[in-house]
Amino acid sequence: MDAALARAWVSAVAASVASQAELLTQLDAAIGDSDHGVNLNRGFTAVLAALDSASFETPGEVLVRTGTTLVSKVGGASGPLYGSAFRALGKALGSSSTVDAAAFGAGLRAGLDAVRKLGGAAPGDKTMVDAYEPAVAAFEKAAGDGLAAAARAAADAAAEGMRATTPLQARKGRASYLGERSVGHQDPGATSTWLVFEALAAAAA
Amino acid sequence: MDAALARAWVSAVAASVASQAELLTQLDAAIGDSDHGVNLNRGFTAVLAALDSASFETPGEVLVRTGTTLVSKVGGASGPLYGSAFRALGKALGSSSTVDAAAFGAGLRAGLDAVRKLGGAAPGDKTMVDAYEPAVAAFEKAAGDGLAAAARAAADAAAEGMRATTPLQARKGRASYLGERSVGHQDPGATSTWLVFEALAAAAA
Amino acid sequence: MKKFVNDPESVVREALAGIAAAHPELRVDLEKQIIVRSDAPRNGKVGLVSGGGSGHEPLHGGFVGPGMLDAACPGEVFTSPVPDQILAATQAVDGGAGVVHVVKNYTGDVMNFEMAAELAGDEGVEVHTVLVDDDVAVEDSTWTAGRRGTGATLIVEKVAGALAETGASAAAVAAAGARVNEGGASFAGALAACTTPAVGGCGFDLPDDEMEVGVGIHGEPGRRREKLRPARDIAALAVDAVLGAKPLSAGSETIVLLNGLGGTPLIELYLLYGEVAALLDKAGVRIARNLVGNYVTSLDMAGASLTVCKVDAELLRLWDTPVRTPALRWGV
Amino acid sequence: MKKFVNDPESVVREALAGIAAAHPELRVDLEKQIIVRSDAPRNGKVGLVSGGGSGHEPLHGGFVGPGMLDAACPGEVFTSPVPDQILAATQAVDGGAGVVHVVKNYTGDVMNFEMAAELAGDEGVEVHTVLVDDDVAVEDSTWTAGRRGTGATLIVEKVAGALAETGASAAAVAAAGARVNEGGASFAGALAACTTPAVGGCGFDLPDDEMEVGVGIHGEPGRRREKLRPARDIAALAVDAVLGAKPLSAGSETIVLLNGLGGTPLIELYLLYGEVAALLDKAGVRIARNLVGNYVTSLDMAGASLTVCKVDAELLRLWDTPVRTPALRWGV
Ligand SMILES: Nc1ncnc2c1ncn2[C@@H]1O[C@H](COP(=O)(O)OP(=O)(O)O)[C@@H](O)[C@H]1O
Ligand SMILES: Nc1ncnc2c1ncn2[C@@H]1O[C@H](COP(=O)(O)OP(=O)(O)O)[C@@H](O)[C@H]1O
Ligand SMILES: [Mg+2]
Ligand SMILES: [Mg+2]
Ligand SMILES: [Mg+2]
Ligand SMILES: [Mg+2]
Repeated sequence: MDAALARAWVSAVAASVASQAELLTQLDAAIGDSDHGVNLNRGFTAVLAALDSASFETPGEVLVRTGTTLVSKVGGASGPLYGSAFRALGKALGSSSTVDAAAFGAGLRAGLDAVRKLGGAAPGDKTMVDAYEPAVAAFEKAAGDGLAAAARAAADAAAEGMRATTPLQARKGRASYLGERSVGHQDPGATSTWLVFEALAAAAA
Repeated sequence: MDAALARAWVSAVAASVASQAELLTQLDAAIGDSDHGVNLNRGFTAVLAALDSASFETPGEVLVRTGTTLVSKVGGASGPLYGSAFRALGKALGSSSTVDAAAFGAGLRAGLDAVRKLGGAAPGDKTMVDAYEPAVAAFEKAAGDGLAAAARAAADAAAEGMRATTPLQARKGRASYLGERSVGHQDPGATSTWLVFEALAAAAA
Repeated sequence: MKKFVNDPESVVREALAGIAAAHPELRVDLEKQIIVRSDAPRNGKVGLVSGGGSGHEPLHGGFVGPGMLDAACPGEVFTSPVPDQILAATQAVDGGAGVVHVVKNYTGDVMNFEMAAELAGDEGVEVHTVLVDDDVAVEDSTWTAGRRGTGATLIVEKVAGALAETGASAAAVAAAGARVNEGGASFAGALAACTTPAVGGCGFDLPDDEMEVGVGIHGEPGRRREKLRPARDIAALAVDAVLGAKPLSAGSETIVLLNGLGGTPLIELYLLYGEVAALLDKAGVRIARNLVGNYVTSLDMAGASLTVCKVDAELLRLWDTPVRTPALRWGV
Repeated sequence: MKKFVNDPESVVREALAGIAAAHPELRVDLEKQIIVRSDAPRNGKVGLVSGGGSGHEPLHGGFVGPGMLDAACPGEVFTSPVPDQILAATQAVDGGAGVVHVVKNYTGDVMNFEMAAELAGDEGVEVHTVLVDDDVAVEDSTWTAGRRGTGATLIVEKVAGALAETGASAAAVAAAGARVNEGGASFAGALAACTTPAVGGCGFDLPDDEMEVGVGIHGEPGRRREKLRPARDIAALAVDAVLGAKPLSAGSETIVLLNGLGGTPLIELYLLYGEVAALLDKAGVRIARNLVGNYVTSLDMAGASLTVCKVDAELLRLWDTPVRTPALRWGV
């Protein structure tokens, strides 16, 4: 992955978030506060502007800038979480102008660690971690087959993890306030995480 | 008319207002503030209690007490207006224990005068006067035929006056705020006035 | 109908019990249905009484206290109080210097207050009346019941209350109130009707893309219905109506009330106020003081009203004096 | 969606412009999206900052001023503010004695305030945090994000603000705030959901004869749904929940907030308060002070919350000190 591909990925995330904002917000209406799509869309719109107004030499720079912008524009729970994830990923990629799939997989795991450290959620808590964790594991496993294949595997695993949040009772985030009433609804954050990995697969294909 | 008949009349008004309260309120919702039925029902419920807790020798006493109770229980525009009408009627009947149709007609006109003086409405302003005025005129005209016949004529004239309020634009009361939008609705106060005269016809029949 | 009530018939009485519990500094008479300042009557001080239908809270009970009303008499929901009540309030605050009634111009309010004033006169209490009729949505012609009393009532009550506190005569207090009313103009719009406890329903039904323009505070339909427009257009509509009815020369000082009708969130009221302030500024009108919030409401109606009230130095000084009531408090 | 707005995306910024116009005594920075007391920073005085998603007005911006908050940072509607904003507010009120953050316990608020505190620490500003988590509708277990911060926030901000005014240390101010939170318990119910400007819709749809019990202030569904009941039953439900979660010994002194969620008329809030006061009295709980009104809202949600906060003589004294903010004012 190089700076151009990183940019292409983030742009694809932005496009996907924009087109799916209503879905994300509707999912959040059921077990949260109806703002997840609005939040991410505001954030990624700002990210596009930030990326457009500068040039970047490395994918790390692109992704750190993406994360920093998300932190300062999104707010809510998803802003710090996604922001930290992209920042940790970007930082992990260091100053290389291209990174291979293995290094990128390690970066993704650094992002996941950041999310888990900041939010304290474990798999099964019905959060974005439930999509993120299997996606990283699948990516690592397929990293030997190259970025495109690994990204595809990650996206599929994210989708599965996302769908698996539906029967869970939430233990983190706003949905946890609902107790048993959170069961039967797909987690909005896990859904947006799936979009992120789908965009990666599409950009890398 | 004697005290017993006056009581019977007022009781009949109370029963009619109670059963038609919703209609009166709905009419008031269209061009007023949705309380005419509630107001009169509260008032006549109190009137029944007041009449039950005392005995009266003359129809005048019954009607003065009715008016006084309405003034102190109804509020709004209709409280002082109906209250004053019944008080003026009762006072006009003096201390006789029975009055004939002519005297009763004069009393009704005294009541109408009180309403017109207090509220300043003329026929055609889309108020209770539009039912009250023709009712009194019809009563006076038929007074020679006795109370029952005069009351029947008054009730019919009130009904016609009431219906004639529909095409009018209001110039008094809350409905006047609506300007042209008041056209096409039957006036709630004219409707309750019709109920009052219908009750009289029923009681006197 | 969805409301926090026990029984629609007892709403006013039970709310009064709550006011009594919340404000031990006031005297609430549940029997007579009046709210009285605890130190009333004060010898030689003009008593200031207002009242009207309930459902407009904090008006009027929320404005009872030092510096403002001496008593309020709340009627049933949207129904003016009865003469007995008004008389009781009048007598409770009569300190020998006369009593001033602040009456919003509705047929029912006017008649009931008139009857009470007559009864009070019979008892030897001199009553002066200030009629408030600031709502310019209604034409002021002999062909209507005249303009309604709405937002300016608060300003009348504050200013008259301040003057009464100084020991001024009843005539002077009433005159100051009338002066405020003279300079005041209001205009309201609604996005959704209110729900009365007794009826449950609403005075009007609005499609999702329409608003009622020129509404009052009793759930009655407005002057007309329009397509819903952005806040800045609605603000312009209100400013135009108000300045159109009572033109202000450039440099005029005003008190502005951007009032919520009960169901509109404060964030929207502030947004509207921002628009209104910019428009008034453009028109050369100076806003000396302002209030933004729910003060003269119509139950849970989603809507807002604008009141612009021209003031001179004396009225402004009276506005600024300390006031201590449940809903308006400063300086103390 | 029917709202007084121009564009859902600019609601918060435009409302801030309105707040700026209405309150010249505050400094409103539209760029940084913060509301700051005009005399901040004050040398040697602890700065008190709060913030959270918008839509809860007057919380928090309406509580900025002498005796209460030094600054507020409103996020987008129902979305916690971002670290930049919080940092800007923190720096704006830092008078060298440290800054205290009052944070309602929501995952987003906690994380964003934490990040800001870290950034502020990097800039040499010592930040203490008071976490408010008074909503007993949520179980306080490791299996949830913990209890939400709701009505008690107002009491925390008033008390901490009063103490900060005396020149107390940041640690002491934070400790007083934490003590209020410790003694505070809240419970809310809703009769109808709110409408957010961005989405238009509602978090939940309620049939005409049902209510949501245990709701928060973000339009989220409550803990459960029940048949609508009379006000006295709803009051009992709230009192039981609050006293059940934080039992009070007979004779305990409390501050009670009967709070409207935005769309409930004041007459109903007073009616509810009457019921609550009677129930607390029966339970031997003393209400030393009370507030009835819309203070911690959820846009136009039809609903109400009860907060009961145990206080000792010192906290009560701090509650009583003068405060001068747009939404809470006494003694000055
Ligand atoms: N502690 C947490 N750890 C990981 N993810 C979380 C946590 N809390 C919430 N989330 C995720 O954030 C999503 C909600 O994001 P968003 O709606 O933007 O923020 P908010 O909940 O503050 O309104 C949830 O669906 C969930 O996936
Ligand atoms: N000035 C008036 N003269 C005569 N009748 C009037 C006048 N004003 C109003 N009314 C009558 O009163 C009726 C409304 O009564 P009601 O709804 O009880 O009082 P309010 O208008 O105060 O709510 C109107 O329908 C009308 O017939
Ligand atoms: Mg959310
Ligand atoms: Mg009516
Ligand atoms: Mg009425
Ligand atoms: Mg949120």
